[in-house]
Amino acid sequence: MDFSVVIGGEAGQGAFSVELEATEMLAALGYHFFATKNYMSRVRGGHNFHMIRIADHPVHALSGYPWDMIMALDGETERRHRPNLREGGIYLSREMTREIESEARSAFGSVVASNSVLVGFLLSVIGADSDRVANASGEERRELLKRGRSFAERWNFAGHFAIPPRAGTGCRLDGNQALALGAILGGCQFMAGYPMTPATSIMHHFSMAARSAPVHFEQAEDEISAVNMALGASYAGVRAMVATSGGGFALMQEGVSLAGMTETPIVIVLAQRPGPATGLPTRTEQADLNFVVHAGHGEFARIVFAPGSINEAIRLARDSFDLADRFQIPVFLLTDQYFADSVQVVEEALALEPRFREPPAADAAYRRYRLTEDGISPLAFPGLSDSLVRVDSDEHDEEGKITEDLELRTRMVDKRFGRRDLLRNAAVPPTLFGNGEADTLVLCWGSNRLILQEAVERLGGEGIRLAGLHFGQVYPLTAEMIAPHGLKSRRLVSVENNAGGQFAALLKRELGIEVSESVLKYNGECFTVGELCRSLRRIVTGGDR
Amino acid sequence: MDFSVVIGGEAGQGAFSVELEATEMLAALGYHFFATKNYMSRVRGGHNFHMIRIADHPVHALSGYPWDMIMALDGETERRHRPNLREGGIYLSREMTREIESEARSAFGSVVASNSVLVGFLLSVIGADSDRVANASGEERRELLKRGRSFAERWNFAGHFAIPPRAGTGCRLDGNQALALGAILGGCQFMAGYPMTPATSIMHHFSMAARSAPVHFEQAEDEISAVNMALGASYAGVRAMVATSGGGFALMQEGVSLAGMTETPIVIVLAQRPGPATGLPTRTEQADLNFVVHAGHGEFARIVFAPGSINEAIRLARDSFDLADRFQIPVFLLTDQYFADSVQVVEEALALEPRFREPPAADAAYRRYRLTEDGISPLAFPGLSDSLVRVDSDEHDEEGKITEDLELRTRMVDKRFGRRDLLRNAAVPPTLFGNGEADTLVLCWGSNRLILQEAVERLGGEGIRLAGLHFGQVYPLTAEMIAPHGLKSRRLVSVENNAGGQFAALLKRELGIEVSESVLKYNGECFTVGELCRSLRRIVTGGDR
Amino acid sequence: MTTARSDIAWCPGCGNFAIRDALEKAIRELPVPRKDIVLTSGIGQAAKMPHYIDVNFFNGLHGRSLPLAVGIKLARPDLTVIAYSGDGCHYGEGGNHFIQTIRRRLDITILVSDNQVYALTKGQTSPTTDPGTVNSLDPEGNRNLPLNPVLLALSMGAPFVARGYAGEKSHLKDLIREAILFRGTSVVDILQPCVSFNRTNTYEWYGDRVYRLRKPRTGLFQAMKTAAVWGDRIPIGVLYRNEEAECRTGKTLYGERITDEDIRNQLGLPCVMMR
Amino acid sequence: MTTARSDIAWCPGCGNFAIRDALEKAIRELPVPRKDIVLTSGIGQAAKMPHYIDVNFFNGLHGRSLPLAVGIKLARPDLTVIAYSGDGCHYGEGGNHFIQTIRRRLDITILVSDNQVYALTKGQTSPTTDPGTVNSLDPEGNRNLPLNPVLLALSMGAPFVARGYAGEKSHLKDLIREAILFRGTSVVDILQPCVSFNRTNTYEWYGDRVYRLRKPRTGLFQAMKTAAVWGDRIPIGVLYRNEEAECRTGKTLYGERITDEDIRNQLGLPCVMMR
Ligand SMILES: Cc1ncc(C[n+]2csc(CCOP(=O)(O)OP(=O)(O)O)c2C)c(N)n1
Ligand SMILES: Cc1ncc(C[n+]2csc(CCOP(=O)(O)OP(=O)(O)O)c2C)c(N)n1
Ligand code: SF4
Ligand code: SF4
Ligand SMILES: [Mg+2]
Ligand SMILES: [Mg+2]
Repeated sequence: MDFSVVIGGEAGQGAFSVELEATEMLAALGYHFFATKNYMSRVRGGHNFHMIRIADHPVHALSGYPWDMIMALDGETERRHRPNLREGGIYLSREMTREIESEARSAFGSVVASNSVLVGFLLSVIGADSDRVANASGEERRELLKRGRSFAERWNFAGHFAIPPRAGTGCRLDGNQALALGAILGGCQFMAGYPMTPATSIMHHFSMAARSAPVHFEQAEDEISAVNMALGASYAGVRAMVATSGGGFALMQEGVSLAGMTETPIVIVLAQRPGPATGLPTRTEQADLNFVVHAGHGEFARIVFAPGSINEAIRLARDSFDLADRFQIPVFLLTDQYFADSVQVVEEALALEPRFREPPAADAAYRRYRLTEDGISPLAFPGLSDSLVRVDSDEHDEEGKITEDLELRTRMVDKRFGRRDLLRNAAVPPTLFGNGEADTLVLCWGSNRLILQEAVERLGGEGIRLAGLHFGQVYPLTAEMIAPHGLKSRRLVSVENNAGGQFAALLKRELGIEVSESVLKYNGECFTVGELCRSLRRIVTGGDR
Repeated sequence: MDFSVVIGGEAGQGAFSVELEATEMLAALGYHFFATKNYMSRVRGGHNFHMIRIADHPVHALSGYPWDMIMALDGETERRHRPNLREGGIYLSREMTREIESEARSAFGSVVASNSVLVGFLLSVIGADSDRVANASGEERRELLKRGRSFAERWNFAGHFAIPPRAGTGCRLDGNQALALGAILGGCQFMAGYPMTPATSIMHHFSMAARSAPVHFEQAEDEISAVNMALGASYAGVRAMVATSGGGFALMQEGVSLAGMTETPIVIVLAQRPGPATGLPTRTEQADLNFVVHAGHGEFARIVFAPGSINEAIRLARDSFDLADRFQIPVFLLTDQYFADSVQVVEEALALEPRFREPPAADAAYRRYRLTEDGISPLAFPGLSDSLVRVDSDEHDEEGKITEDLELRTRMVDKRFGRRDLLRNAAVPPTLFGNGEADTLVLCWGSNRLILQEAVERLGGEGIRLAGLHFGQVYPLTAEMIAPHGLKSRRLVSVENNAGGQFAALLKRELGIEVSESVLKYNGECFTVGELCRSLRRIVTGGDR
Repeated sequence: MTTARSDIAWCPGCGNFAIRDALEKAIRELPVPRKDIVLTSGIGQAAKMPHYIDVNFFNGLHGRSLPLAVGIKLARPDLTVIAYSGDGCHYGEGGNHFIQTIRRRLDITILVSDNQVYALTKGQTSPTTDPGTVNSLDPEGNRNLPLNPVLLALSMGAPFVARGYAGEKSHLKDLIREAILFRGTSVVDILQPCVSFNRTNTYEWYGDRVYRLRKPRTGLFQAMKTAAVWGDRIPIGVLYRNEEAECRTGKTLYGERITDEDIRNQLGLPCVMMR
Repeated sequence: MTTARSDIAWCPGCGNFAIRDALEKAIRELPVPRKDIVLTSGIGQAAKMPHYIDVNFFNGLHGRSLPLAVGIKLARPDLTVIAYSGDGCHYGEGGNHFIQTIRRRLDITILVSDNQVYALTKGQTSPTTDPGTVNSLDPEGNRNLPLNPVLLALSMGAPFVARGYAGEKSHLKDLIREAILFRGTSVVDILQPCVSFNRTNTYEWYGDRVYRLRKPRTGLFQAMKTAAVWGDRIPIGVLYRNEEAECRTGKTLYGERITDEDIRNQLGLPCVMMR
């Protein structure tokens, strides 16, 4: 049982509230669900739509057309979505939602109340138990939800798509919440940022934590300032991060290079949206992989993660701070609007112990850039001992003083750049799913993980043998990471949300692996499982061409 | 006959003036020569040294140790350079230059005069005809040069390394002069910039032109402003450029992306110096290739040139403006401190006709982003007709208005990014030199061209068969560019001034070509012919390991 | 082509509608054809303005409307150049350009929809937000001093500085026209109620406070004092107008040819060691 | 470790030597151990300063000394934070940080070697260069209005604003000490002769003009008037000192642990649509 609903309306009309409240209730009631949204870069008007998928089994992607139900809060919804309604699906027309609105207004004194009424309607359609609904909802909403149920009953939709609640009480999080949570678990105590879609809510969740936890969010005057503030905080001893999107990340490039030169640990979240320039600010894309892998002038080591699930996002975000510290490098978390805006339930248990960095010891003979065997010098922070901590963006000697000793220069490059070998050994392997023996292996990275996973499963059900491989770490790529999966002897297909097939090209450069086909999408929307199945089916059954 | 001299001294002491005056005289007298410098990031003190090579045949690189002559203006010169003096070479000790200084002071009332005396000395050592010297020099310096000759005679060095002047009256230019000249020839009329070594003198030469020519240089408050000013000027109808180095280029990233999105022609010079961050501001490196190829968020087309000779720099700089216009893309000129600071004589004739862009026609139905067959929309400029010119950093429709039509989005990406195919057809092929049949082909790009060329010749003289291939265009790389050179069937060695072997990696990604060895140097200095010969000899005679 | 109101991506009631009408009228009253006017803008609600006015435009990057304007004006002194954006764009991300553009003394008009909030990104603190204001990224309230745009412009030497208010449309139209016609850099900070995110500085709030200045202050320090007035009373109008200030004009570039002589001059320049 | 004069990469006669001595003495007189002092700087001749003083330092990017200082101060309120750089760094490339850092009301000291030139890059126009000055990138002379740093700082609300002069070493030392001890953002613009590139604003030139203010001006506008004095007479000393201005302090972060409860709170937050 698998049910997909779309709620369409103008910005500011309430569709988001419906989604938010519905997912809250669904989580409380123990439903498996997945929700995401598609919205314009404006505050009022236009046309946004919110999609919720509810099932009797874990779901983590959009299924694809047709819709089982459509709720229209504006006229555009009819035009845009109705053609995609399944036969026998429920269409809640603008007239019907108007009726609900006017009843909400007369009975509860506000149109806003109609949002909860719509949620009550939805819950009734999927056959949610009315007592459990009443128990799970707060006092204030109980009546409203009930009213929604009456509408469903009146219009004969109650229990029309009954779905049993089969999930435990999992954690409900969107991608940006997961990243902020992971950061806090990783001991991050300082974040600086400048609002930018789709990264802003990471800052929001971090600044909310600051109300009671020992963390601080500082809104910077621009992204240049943000990254330099974070580097200052990190230098001073506090784990630090920034989050931004393409244009803001462009402004951080010099700071990235500064992190590399000064070996100052930092975690940088790049939440991708379609570019170039301002592009489509509220849509999704995966076109900044090349940009982040090559960010900053000069040569230095880095790690780039691209989590594909809530759990992985929490884990990689958390670990990023340890890795940034251990290797004294910038660690990047590459995500996107689709991931940021998708609400998912985590089925597995989360490791929720916050980490804490033990204060390092240093004495008066301390040298920040001491040349050591493995190229990593001990970290220390100012004011905690008699040691002075000196850090320099110029080429420097072991003490952090400017040098123009060219022999030392070479050693310092080897120190900074040579630690790539250490990073290789610490690489996080990709995740395999589907039929491990299949001839065709489909590669993906970042937010496409769970879409592909379901597509591979669905095709498997049709008898199309496929395996999928998801890279949560996209840089560095090492031979060891792929060794178990025999990439050289399989037909490889890559799936990416960009026009250039950037990951496939990186794989070729780094590991000499060549994909034979790419499934690319770059209109600003994520893949759905259905559409990915169609593309992969065509590729696999279309033979070797 | 081949003579190399090094002049060492503290910053501000006059070594640069000696170089400048010497190369002026050498050019006037018809000598083949090459000069470059090695200096610290300070205004006074420290130790800088200037190297001039004079020969009876064209020379365009440093020969490498040993020196034939050393002129010491400070104590450090003795320590640093004397061990590399050839047996029988001339050592002009600090005591001797002091003597020259005090004579200059007493005879001409200024220490500064000693610079010319030193030049006179040098000219005498290479046996320059005294009458020709007197004719070539201005009135004011005649006496000083003569005095230098007397010193040489007194100390028995006159004619010690006699070299016949065999060059015609070639043009003497350093790399940055060539780029500024090329830009002006290309019809560039606007440059904005913020001082940054080693790009500043490009701005200087451009702003000097502004005194009489119809061009303007504007010093911006920062590099972000510089690139946006240039885009504004370009939008308004005037060919425009910026020049900067790594850190400044980092700040221009968002502007680069804006150029890509708005299809505004612009030429961007990136003069590399060793990074990351501030690095070694006055030294050389080629470590920003990856950075420039992937500059800017999002996906759009670009060209990257990396000239390797004065003539090529003039030509590619000039053509960049035509190409930027024709394809409505950013075109990059990737150069470095070594190239900027090297003074060379151009043996071939230069094409010195300035170009001029005919004003495009447009009518009231004009749409800036009209969808056309090849993806290129006609350019027009505001205020020249009734057409309005509308340009937008958001995804836009044909008129330049913000759109969130996702189907149109895909077409616009194809328009911007799809023109890569047109660029491929316009690619500038690499230059082959040496033994075209040799098994081993040595690849290089940018400023290493003439160093490698001489190394290949020198090794050829030893019976070591080698060919060299220089890429003046480093992106895009196309199969056609390399087709004539059979790269797949030869042993490939790459020579780069960086630690990562970035060009070799790009070649692998773009063309599936793999080099078997790389000669890398990243201490901040250029290669010398001698040292490159040693590395290549080792590789070639060391067999297949 | 005129823009239908329904195509405008602003909220109903937004102060920008009135500003747009004022700007549109001011442009109509100018002795300059539309084809010779260029609007530059950054990113934000305000920065969408050019899309709703029938002139040339370059809607660039967030914070970067001014360098675009400078480049356009220097390349084409014949064009009338207006840089339009919000408070976040002009005073936040673009703060450096705001102060440095004034120093360039070009004939550019800087217009700001100052709603004291980052509206397009949904309500965060801007450089002009009141202290203590709570929002999604400032749950404990804004701790920073707000910036006074008109005082800042005066201290940077701007020769024409004014404050307008979206609620006083025809006064605003006059201000904008006067600013555009002024020969030199002119700054108009326009108080713009944002009905979606600014619950403090509303039409009512301004209605109680705003008053018109009869004529520009004489003397810079007098103007500065008036510029600093903010609270129970908020003056609008031209705060300062310096007729003596010299304005810099670029030379004609477009259509001019580089000559062989220019090239010869260029070849004669000495190398320099100023990298 | 003390730095030998010969290791210092400045020109003989450079005003920075005197400033360094003044700063060194001021630091010696502070009731703060050196290990608790951090200097941040950008890039330029002035920005090399931290290398010649025995304290912690972060010598960062050109123009970015202030965000570093803000990050350090917020992360570690226990540290004494001083941002040191030149006029190009603080007022040019870093202009936005200069104005916005003042708005943050943190206890940071901003020191500027103001030589009215980009010295390290060999003599180009800086934001404080006199109009008409000719140099390698300005062969026709500087056309821009110079920026008045102290007036700018005042208009942004800085509670402590002073001007010092390298030629008045002990006066300068006192100014610097007072600025560091002041609780709040303090700005000291230090007139620094550059013997290599500034042929106008020399020791002699200053010697004829500089005079000491007896005590800070009372009142902001009085201070602004004094700040604007520049020409035949140039006042040095504390221009403004506002004891009432509140200073923002960050909370203790270093060594504090995030608790399980913090995580539980975090899990309870609703999603938001504010990307
Ligand atoms: C480099 C960059 N950083 C951040 C953003 C996101 N952004 C878009 S508009 C905006 C704020 C706009 O505020 P303001 O200029 O006051 O305009 P308003 O929407 O209030 O009219 C921000 C932060 C961006 N587009 N680019
Ligand atoms: C992003 C960037 N742009 C340009 C430079 C080059 N640069 C280094 S120092 C400097 C000017 C320094 O001027 P100022 O801050 O006044 O210091 P001074 O040398 O005069 O003491 C410039 C432009 C740089 N290092 N980084
Ligand atoms: S959010 Fe505010 S500024 Fe933006 S359109 Fe709505 S009312 Fe206007
Ligand atoms: S160039 Fe000027 S500022 Fe730099 S060290 Fe020399 S005198 Fe001082
Ligand atoms: Mg605003
Ligand atoms: Mg300076």
